[in-house]
Amino acid sequence: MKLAYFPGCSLHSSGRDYDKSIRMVLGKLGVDLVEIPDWNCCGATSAHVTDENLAVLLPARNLAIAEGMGLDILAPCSACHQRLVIAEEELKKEKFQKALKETTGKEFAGKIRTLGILEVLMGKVGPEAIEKEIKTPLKGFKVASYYGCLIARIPRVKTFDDRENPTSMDRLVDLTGAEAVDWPFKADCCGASFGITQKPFFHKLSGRLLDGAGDFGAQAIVTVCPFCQLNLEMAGYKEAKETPSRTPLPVMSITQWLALAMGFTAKQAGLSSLLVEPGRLRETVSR
Amino acid sequence: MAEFSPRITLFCCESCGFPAAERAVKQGYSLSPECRLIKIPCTGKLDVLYILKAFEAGSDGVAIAGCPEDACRYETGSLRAKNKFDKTRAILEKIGIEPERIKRWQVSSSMGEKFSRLLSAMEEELANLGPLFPDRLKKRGDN
Amino acid sequence: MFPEKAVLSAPVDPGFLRKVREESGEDPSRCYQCLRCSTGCPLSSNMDYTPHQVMRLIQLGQKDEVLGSDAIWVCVSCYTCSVRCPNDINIAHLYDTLRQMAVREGYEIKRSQIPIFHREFLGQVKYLGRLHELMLMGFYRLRAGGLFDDMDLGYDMVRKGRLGLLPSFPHGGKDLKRIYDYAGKEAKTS
Amino acid sequence: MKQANPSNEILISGGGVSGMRAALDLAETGYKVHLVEGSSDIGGLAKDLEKSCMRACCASASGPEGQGEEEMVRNDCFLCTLDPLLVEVKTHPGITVYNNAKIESIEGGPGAFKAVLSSGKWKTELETGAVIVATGLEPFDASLKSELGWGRYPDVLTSVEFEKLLIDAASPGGKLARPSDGKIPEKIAFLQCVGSRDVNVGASYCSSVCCQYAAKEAMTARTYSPETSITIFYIDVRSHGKDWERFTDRAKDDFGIVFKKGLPSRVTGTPGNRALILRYEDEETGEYREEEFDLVVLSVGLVPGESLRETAKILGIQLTDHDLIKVNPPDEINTDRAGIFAAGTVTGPCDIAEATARGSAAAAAVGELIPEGRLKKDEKKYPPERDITGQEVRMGIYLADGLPTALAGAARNIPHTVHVEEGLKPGEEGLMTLRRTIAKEKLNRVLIAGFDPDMYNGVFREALRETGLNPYLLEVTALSETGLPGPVPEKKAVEMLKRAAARTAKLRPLYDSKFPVNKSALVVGAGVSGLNAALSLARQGFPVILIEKESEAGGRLRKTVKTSSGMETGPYLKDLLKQVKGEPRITLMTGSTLKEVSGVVGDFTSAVMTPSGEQEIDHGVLVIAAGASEYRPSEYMFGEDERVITQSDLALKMAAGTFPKDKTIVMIQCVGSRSDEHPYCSRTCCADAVRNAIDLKAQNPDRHVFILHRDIRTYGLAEDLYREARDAGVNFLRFDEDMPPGVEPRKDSLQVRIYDTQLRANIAITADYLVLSCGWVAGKSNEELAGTLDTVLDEDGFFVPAQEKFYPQDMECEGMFMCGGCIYPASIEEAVTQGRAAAGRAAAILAKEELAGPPMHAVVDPDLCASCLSCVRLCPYEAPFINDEGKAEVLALVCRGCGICVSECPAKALSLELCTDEQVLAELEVVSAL
Ligand SMILES: Cc1cc2nc3c(=O)[nH]c(=O)nc-3n(C[C@H](O)[C@H](O)[C@H](O)COP(=O)(O)OP(=O)(O)OC[C@H]3O[C@@H](n4cnc5c(N)ncnc54)[C@H](O)[C@@H]3O)c2cc1C
Ligand SMILES: Cc1cc2nc3c(=O)[nH]c(=O)nc-3n(C[C@H](O)[C@H](O)[C@H](O)COP(=O)(O)OP(=O)(O)OC[C@H]3O[C@@H](n4cnc5c(N)ncnc54)[C@H](O)[C@@H]3O)c2cc1C
Ligand code: SF4
Ligand code: SF4
Ligand code: SF4
Ligand code: SF4
Ligand code: SF4
Ligand code: SF4
Ligand code: SF4
Ligand code: SF4
Repeated sequence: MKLAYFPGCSLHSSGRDYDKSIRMVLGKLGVDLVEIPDWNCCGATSAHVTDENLAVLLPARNLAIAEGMGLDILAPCSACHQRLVIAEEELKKEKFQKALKETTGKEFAGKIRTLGILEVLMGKVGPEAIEKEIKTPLKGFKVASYYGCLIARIPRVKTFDDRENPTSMDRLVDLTGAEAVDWPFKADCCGASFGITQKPFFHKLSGRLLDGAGDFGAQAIVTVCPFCQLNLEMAGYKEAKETPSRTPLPVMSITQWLALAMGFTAKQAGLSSLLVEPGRLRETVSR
Repeated sequence: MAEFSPRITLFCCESCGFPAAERAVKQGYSLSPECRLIKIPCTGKLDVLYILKAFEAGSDGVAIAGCPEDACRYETGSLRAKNKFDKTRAILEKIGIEPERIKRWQVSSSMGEKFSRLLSAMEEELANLGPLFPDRLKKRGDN
Repeated sequence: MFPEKAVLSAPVDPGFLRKVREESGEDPSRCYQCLRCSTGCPLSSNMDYTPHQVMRLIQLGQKDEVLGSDAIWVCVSCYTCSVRCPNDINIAHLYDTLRQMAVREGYEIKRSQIPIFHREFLGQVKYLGRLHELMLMGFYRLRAGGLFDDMDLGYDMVRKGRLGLLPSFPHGGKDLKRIYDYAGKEAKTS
Repeated sequence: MKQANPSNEILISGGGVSGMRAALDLAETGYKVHLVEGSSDIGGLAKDLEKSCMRACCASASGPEGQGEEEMVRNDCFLCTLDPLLVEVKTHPGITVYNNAKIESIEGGPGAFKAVLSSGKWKTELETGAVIVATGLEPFDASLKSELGWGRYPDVLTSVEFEKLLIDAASPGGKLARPSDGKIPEKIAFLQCVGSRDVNVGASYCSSVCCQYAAKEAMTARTYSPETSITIFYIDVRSHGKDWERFTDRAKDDFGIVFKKGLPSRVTGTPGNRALILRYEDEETGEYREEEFDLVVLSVGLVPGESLRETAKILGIQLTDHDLIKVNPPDEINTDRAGIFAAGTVTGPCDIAEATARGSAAAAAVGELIPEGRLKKDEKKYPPERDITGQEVRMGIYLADGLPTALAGAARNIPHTVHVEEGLKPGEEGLMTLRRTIAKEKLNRVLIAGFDPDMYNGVFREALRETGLNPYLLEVTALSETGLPGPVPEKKAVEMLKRAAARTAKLRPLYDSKFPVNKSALVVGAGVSGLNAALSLARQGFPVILIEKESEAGGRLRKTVKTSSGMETGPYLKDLLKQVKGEPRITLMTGSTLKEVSGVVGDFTSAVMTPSGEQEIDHGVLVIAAGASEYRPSEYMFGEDERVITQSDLALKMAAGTFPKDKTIVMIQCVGSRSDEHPYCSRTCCADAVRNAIDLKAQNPDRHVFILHRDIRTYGLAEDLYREARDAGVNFLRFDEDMPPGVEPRKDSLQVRIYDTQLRANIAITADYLVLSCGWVAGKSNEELAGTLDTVLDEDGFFVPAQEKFYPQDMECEGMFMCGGCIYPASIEEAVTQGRAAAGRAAAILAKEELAGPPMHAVVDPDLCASCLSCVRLCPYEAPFINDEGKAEVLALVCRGCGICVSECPAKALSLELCTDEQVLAELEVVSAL
């Protein structure tokens, strides 16, 4: 299987380990990733809150390039994914088709789709193929899958997983031998877009998630979005700095978790660059 | 002695007296367990004998609850009941029972409130009069 | 007999409702006040007007109350309200429009940091085609103040290799400039 | 076109309440009915309900305080349980029920369809004259709203599942227990409108019943578990049916159920399912709170299922945008394919009463289509009657399911008792037990305790006949003094049992007297419902006399411009009157009123006052369609300021083109409704207001229209209108009952002030017109009519059905029916259906050749009669006469059973069956022993 890959800006910096683990895991599973040449930032939250046209045209350019490659897109970052999917919808309108052509000379006919990492793993690759690759089952761990608010919650678009109670990542976690805890905040907002500008709100939202996961017995959180991952880490990190008695939950990307289960080392999976060290887990896998 | 709760037998006609009692209960009035409702098609059916039997059965009072005279379902029934009522009162007086122990009410089916008011007043009056057969009262308590 | 609370007068010019409808493509007049948006909103208790109240105010044509509200800036765009609205009002998207209108029409913005951040972000994308997180944080701090807020965190991240020090080369070529020009032109005409 | 020789077999698909009602009415009328039910048993949604009644009296039954110190005997009123109906359908000789079956195909036309029925195991073909579709709607699939946690958390239930929980709680030794851990829930929350009024998922219409059933379930839950507190979260409280407003008020005031505006949009679980968290807005302060509940009930709506789409395809009938069966308003029965009719919720959600009405109306529609199809009924064969003369009393006592064993102990000690049976269930199973034991023990008196006699006498008497026992050797008792449901102290229950047994032992065999049926009808009131009732009866082949007190027919329709669904009423009425005039079987008498009615079902005689003097009319049935009137307000300066008008004034003005197009209008809802004086909802005024608002906006989209309301009650499909009005930009503002809007007249405007409960702010509106949505008040002549008919009215002056849910068109007195606004406010569509439904019910009587007279009448023992003539003189009805032998004799069909003659007979030669002196004295004897 071949997919056009849209890493998005954060997978090139704070989300590097996510990027690495995606390439490792998908490589093992026989998925070829071809990075979209000369891709540009999708504009994320900033575009859609301030300018309707930017919000469509910035991702549209990427869609058009990928369509030229004849490949569906994998966009692991939830923000990118959402913007690309919404752009797909908006590009059905003549106004935007014209604008895309006018500004970039490119066209988009809607022949390809944008996929998230869970859709690729559970929908395209499938659980059987993944199960075969599990080498080091992560038994005895309770993990909270955190989907974030953006992945499934795209209004008026039929999404891969249930909007309010997604389960694909939980099934993935179960495949790794760990136990996915059913917790209610799976798809709640972590406040990522306020991570920088509105700290109090950000801490309110992510604090609730961390507490919630803990209450339901999780020992770690796994995510699909680099923003979510970083934000939950930052929140836990800050909390631990302020209250040293608290041990924050480690937060990592689902593909890092999968990589561990598939037999990659902790170092290969990028555990060392996590802000919050996954103590016991590290010991388990580096045996 | 525990509070005396008078035993009352109520002869209620099907069209007015009985529905009025029903409505009283629906409106939240609670009937004392010592009240007995005997349903008859019309108070015109009432026999003097029934009333006397009711006293004999240990009632401290008897009430006849029928339709207002001008609205009797069977036209003259309520009026006939008045006849019997007067007759019985006369008999009671003769044998030395207080005539206050028998009442005749004219209530239409919607008069739940009036029904409960009349019954409460009667209970109070009978409580003041005291039991008709004091010696039977004890047996009742044991029951 | 009435509690003394703000008195709003009605009717006012219905032009506001029409404009909001046209620009956003959403129809707030559909709202029947079920409150699902507000009870699901993670930040409703921090808002001066909750989402259903904003719908009501738009219906009543209360432009100043809406565009001058803090609420539209407190919203984190989580789309919870949008997907739960039984009348299919994409509230989060409607809020995008409201924020754009508020900026355009010069309403006082109580949380000015937010538009500064977005301006910085989009500015970078315009010139570089992609975003450089460290640079964004730096520039944003400079404009919004509080430069050293997150510095120890930033240091840890750099140390752990989570933030690149050097920006990448520009991407997207001339396309991006044209996209921005187009958007700028469109914004002026609306 | 219709076949020359139409089939008298009728096919009904769907055995819910509407299908069952249609089946019974048709079978009674003489058709052969095939009832095809897709599931394993008939009854539909209603059979799974713990209770279905929503009257204020209900649940008064117990009430949360019901549990006293004393051991209480639960004494349920079974008035609203489906069982008698189920038994009637299953045992009716004219009805064949096919379970687990479906219609597979259909061809042909009215009068001669060919249908193929099939189940997994068999296939059969039959000819049918007409088809009725009554396949119902389905409860919304709650998993489609995953944020509410159904299927994820064990203590999130749908209302359908909660009914089951209530049934369990009601069973002996049962309690209200939540599924996760069996704990009695301390706090329960209901979430309304789940899968209704939602354009994204489920139905965009309002399901019409869920507000009310939620109140019902909540109240019932409180009776089983008084320590449980209950909150209902809603958008609008839609208590729009008869007595529903009072019912809801009782829920609030007497049962302490809390109603909160605004829906929590998700249910959040806690570790170990300890509790469920809901987040809501405090209406007063605007604060957002999180509260823990032990159980959450989702009030799921009624939505069309796959099966309805399939059925429509097979039958070749159209569906609407909502995927409901398409009808042509105001008609709710005729589909677009001739000979195929719809009944029940398939044309739009409704409660049991309306579904029943639609069932009867569908039966009438069949009767109109193929009146010649009726058969002479097959006489049911009974075993020869057992002669019990001279036998000793052998009494069997049967105790309803759920009564304590202590009662059985007492029963065994009652003299003459040879058999005691506990745990009698109301359905077929119970009847089998009854029949079996009567035969086995050779019982000759039967006492059944714990059932409502009015409801159950019929069913149980039938069972007696089937065993060869005279049906009048039966007594049914409800065990409480007033016969009302509710807890009864055990001691009292034992006493009631003994008293009833004393009466039972003295019962004697009785025989009905047969008489021919007068096959014509008298309809009172020529409004839309009366006109439709008359037309339907005439088309079914029965002569009708239609009397109208005004000089013109048409009723309120003459003052109405449009129905809320948008139909012009003028042309409709004109057409309707034309049809009536063209129908030779209908005699319309205007300027006429009903003065007196005498006689019994099948043989009434009425005195009608006509402009040319009093006239006597003989008829077999009577239909009352007397309508209602509009409330004339004294509020809001009505009558003082000409800018204050009513909703009907507005409609008339707009239709006449005299209403200015540029003015700002404020409408105020619930004027004269839902008040202390009129504590009911007038049902139609919300839809009317919304309709007018849409029309105002259509005239000029830029004008301002404000509707100030307490709840918007556009129930059912009228929700579409509400949405349309919002789309058109009509402003809806909600006020609290305690804080009504204020109006201040200015020279050039009206200043309206309202405290909007959503913004929690005052809003000052400058308006040009104030339009009042005036409610309904009962017709002035109801009081008089009720007197004439010897019937009672409800507290609000409307007529009362014999049984609210399953006999909504029947009056207490057999042979008398009613329809339309005289029962309760109804839309024109509902009034039309009810008119037809009354005709359907009435036809079931008119189609019969003869009826049996009432057994409760006086009889003379000629040996004792002294021929004193007292009885002849005193009987108000001239029933007794002196016969050829010189003895008194009573005309059974004339005697009304008042008993006056009996008590006056000096020779005690008279007695009144079923209330004999022996019985009364025996009962008093029991009391004497206490
Ligand atoms: C939780 C809940 C509580 C309620 N409480 C009340 C209440 O207290 N009072 C009240 O008045 N109303 C109440 N209702 C509403 C009430 O249930 C309905 O009004 C009523 O059942 C409608 O009857 P119906 O005959 O139209 O349809 P249904 O009762 O739905 O019957 C339809 C029948 O058709 C059968 N069927 C379906 N498809 C086919 C097919 N293709 N072929 C053959 N048969 C088929 C079904 O199996 C079913 O038996 C409640 C509803 C719910 C969901
Ligand atoms: C205030 C109000 C406003 C309404 N507005 C609308 C609207 O805008 N749109 C809409 O769709 N529906 C409206 N309706 C509803 C609609 O009018 C009713 O649903 C419908 O008219 C009811 O029909 P009916 O036959 O039961 O009664 P009516 O139409 O009232 O007819 C009853 C008839 O019986 C006659 N009558 C009464 N007593 C006797 C007697 N003792 N003897 C002989 N004749 C008698 C009366 O004169 C009258 O002709 C409104 C109703 C009311 C009360
Ligand atoms: S989000 Fe993804 S969206 Fe796109 S800017 Fe990057 S990181 Fe880019
Ligand atoms: S999108 Fe904004 S308004 Fe809507 S729920 Fe999220 S934060 Fe609240
Ligand atoms: S969810 Fe939609 S309909 Fe409900 S209050 Fe919010 S905006 Fe209005
Ligand atoms: S009182 Fe009777 S009719 Fe009412 S709910 Fe109870 S059982 Fe049903
Ligand atoms: S408003 Fe309508 S749909 Fe909603 S709960 Fe009430 S009756 Fe059901
Ligand atoms: S306006 Fe009429 S229909 Fe609406 S709630 Fe009030 S009384 Fe009911
Ligand atoms: S019972 Fe009444 S109606 Fe019958 S004959 Fe006697 S007095 Fe007449
Ligand atoms: S009152 Fe009695 S005794 Fe007199 S005629 Fe009638 S039946 Fe005979």
